[in-house]
Amino acid sequence: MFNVLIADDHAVVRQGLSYLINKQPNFRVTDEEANGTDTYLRVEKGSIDILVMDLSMPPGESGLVTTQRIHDKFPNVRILILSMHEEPEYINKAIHNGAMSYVLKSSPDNELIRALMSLALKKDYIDSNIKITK
Amino acid sequence: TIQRMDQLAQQRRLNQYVNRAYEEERKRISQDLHDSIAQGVYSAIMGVRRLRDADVSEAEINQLTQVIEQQLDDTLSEVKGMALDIRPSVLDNFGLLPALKVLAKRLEENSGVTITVVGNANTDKLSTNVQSVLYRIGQESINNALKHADANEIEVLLVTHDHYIILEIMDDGKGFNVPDHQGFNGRSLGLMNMNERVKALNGAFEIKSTPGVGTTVTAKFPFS
Amino acid sequence: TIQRMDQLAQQRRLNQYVNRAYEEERKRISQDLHDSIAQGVYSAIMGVRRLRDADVSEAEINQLTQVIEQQLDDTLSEVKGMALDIRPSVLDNFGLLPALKVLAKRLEENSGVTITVVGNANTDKLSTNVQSVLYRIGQESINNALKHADANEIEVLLVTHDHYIILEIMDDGKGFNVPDHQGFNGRSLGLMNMNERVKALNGAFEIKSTPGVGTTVTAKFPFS
Ligand SMILES: Nc1ncnc2c1ncn2[C@@H]1O[C@H](COP(=O)(O)OP(=O)(O)OP(=O)(O)O)[C@@H](O)[C@H]1O
Ligand SMILES: Nc1ncnc2c1ncn2[C@@H]1O[C@H](COP(=O)(O)OP(=O)(O)OP(=O)(O)O)[C@@H](O)[C@H]1O
Ligand SMILES: [K+]
Ligand SMILES: [Mg+2]
Ligand SMILES: [Mg+2]
Ligand SMILES: [Mg+2]
Repeated sequence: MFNVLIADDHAVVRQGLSYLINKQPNFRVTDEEANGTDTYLRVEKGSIDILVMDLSMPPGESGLVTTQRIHDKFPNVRILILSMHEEPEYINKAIHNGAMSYVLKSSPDNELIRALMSLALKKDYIDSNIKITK
Repeated sequence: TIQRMDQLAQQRRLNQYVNRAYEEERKRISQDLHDSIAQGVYSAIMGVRRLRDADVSEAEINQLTQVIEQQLDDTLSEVKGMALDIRPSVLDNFGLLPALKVLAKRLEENSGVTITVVGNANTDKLSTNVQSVLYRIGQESINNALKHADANEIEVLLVTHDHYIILEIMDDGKGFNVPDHQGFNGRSLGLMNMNERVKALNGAFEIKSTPGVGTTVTAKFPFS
Repeated sequence: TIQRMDQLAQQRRLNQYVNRAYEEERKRISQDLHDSIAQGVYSAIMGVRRLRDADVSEAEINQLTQVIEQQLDDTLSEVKGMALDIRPSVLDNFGLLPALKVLAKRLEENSGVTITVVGNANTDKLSTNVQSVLYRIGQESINNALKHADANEIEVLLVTHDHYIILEIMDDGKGFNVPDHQGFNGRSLGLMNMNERVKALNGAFEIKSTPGVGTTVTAKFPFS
């Protein structure tokens, strides 16, 4: 069983994600957070295998920063960025900062599910709807 | 000539500040769209996808649709609120007086300060430009009173006379020393930009303020 | 002195037009929110309400949820597109060059005209103001080329030198007689406002155009 932490500033988004992820065999949502600082603190407490995180959680730090902080300190936590941003800059930066996967919120659910499966196997996954241009 | 040079420099700085303030407004609008409206729509999409799950019972569908509807209602209010803040459609469709009333009601609800709008004004004869400027003066002045005056009451008056229309915004707050703030201090541009916009359309603009008594902002336009 | 008076009058008129253009932009944004985004959300709400009807069959639910999801997907794209048009978040988070690339890609897709962005520029040292102005110059110039030039190709160049940064937008279109359009003609203000915004920040702005050959717009800023 993989323990999943969800980080998104919108409660309804967190609920929806929890439902979807809990429905998958082998994945269990153990906690939800709404900003970067709390997400870091929760990861620090331990037991998280996979972090599913939004990039914009105002008013706090950008998810890009949180990604880097968590990856530097806890490299075993597999980070999946789930974002509305499809510009290559966000994707490249997220990966550069240590995310293993990047999925668009505008994609169908099966992209998130494929990403989770890949992460379970410690494999990278980039949303298939992202056109890699550079 | 020296005064002219000052004026030219001042106009240039004003232009710069208007452009800068507008970039900030754009940034705020763009962020609200991306981080709030889009997220609201996204969570509704997730909810709707869940409805299609084979193993959702009828009772669950009922409950879930209620949650989705609530989510969409919230997003709808937010979209409408944004549109209103940016530029109320009432202004373009029904004119200045109704637009000021909508604005006052909204700001009253948010602030708790009593804001009354009184007027007999028929603004049909006013150009869109003049109406826009008067609306922004109302908006800026009410916001100034809420922000700086610590007022109990704000009164907005829009009255048509034979040859001109007059807008007055009065508060009973702490007042301020107008000459100190009339020049362009390089930070705030609310009052200064109002003054310029009124003059550019052949209107007159005045602020009277008495410390301890309150502030009255007046804008007057001739009917052309 | 006469020249100064002209300049002052011209500057005042420009300020007036800038304010007016912003009101028009606000009106457009507000209308889009109201007429398009809000309507999209509203029709999704209607759809969700119908789902709660007792006598909707499972097959109908399935079909209806698909319609609602499509509706919401469209609204989501529209919200994202609006945010991008108003001010791309890439500009604030990653700087000018990536923002110009995103812009070019988007306009290329919509117009079919090839738009290339080339640059080595590190814009970290530029102020937000300068980046905003350069972005708007890029946007205005590309749009001008698309609107007026009938060009086959547009090239955007952003290059850093030791002491300054230079942005160039070149098209191979039909060109125009620059002096005819450089003054403020009272209608369009794209070029004129660009010129003012650049000068206000100590930059230099230039347009060169040869009928039949094309147009190059150049903006240059010293590193402070
Ligand atoms: N109704 C008022 N009561 C008391 N003080 C006021 C009032 N209106 C304006 N002031 C004073 O005049 C100053 C200048 O007002 P102005 O609207 O130009 O700028 P601002 O409100 O400070 O900033 P901005 O409008 O740019 O957000 C204010 O900072 C405040 O000190
Ligand atoms: N790249 C270009 N190729 C050919 N003509 C151009 C080009 N750029 C500008 N022009 C000419 O210069 C005029 C002024 O341009 P400007 O951007 O100031 O105004 P506009 O594009 O007509 O209106 P606005 O930008 O306010 O929507 C245009 O109307 C057009 O005739
Ligand atoms: K599970
Ligand atoms: Mg978010
Ligand atoms: Mg103010
Ligand atoms: Mg133009």
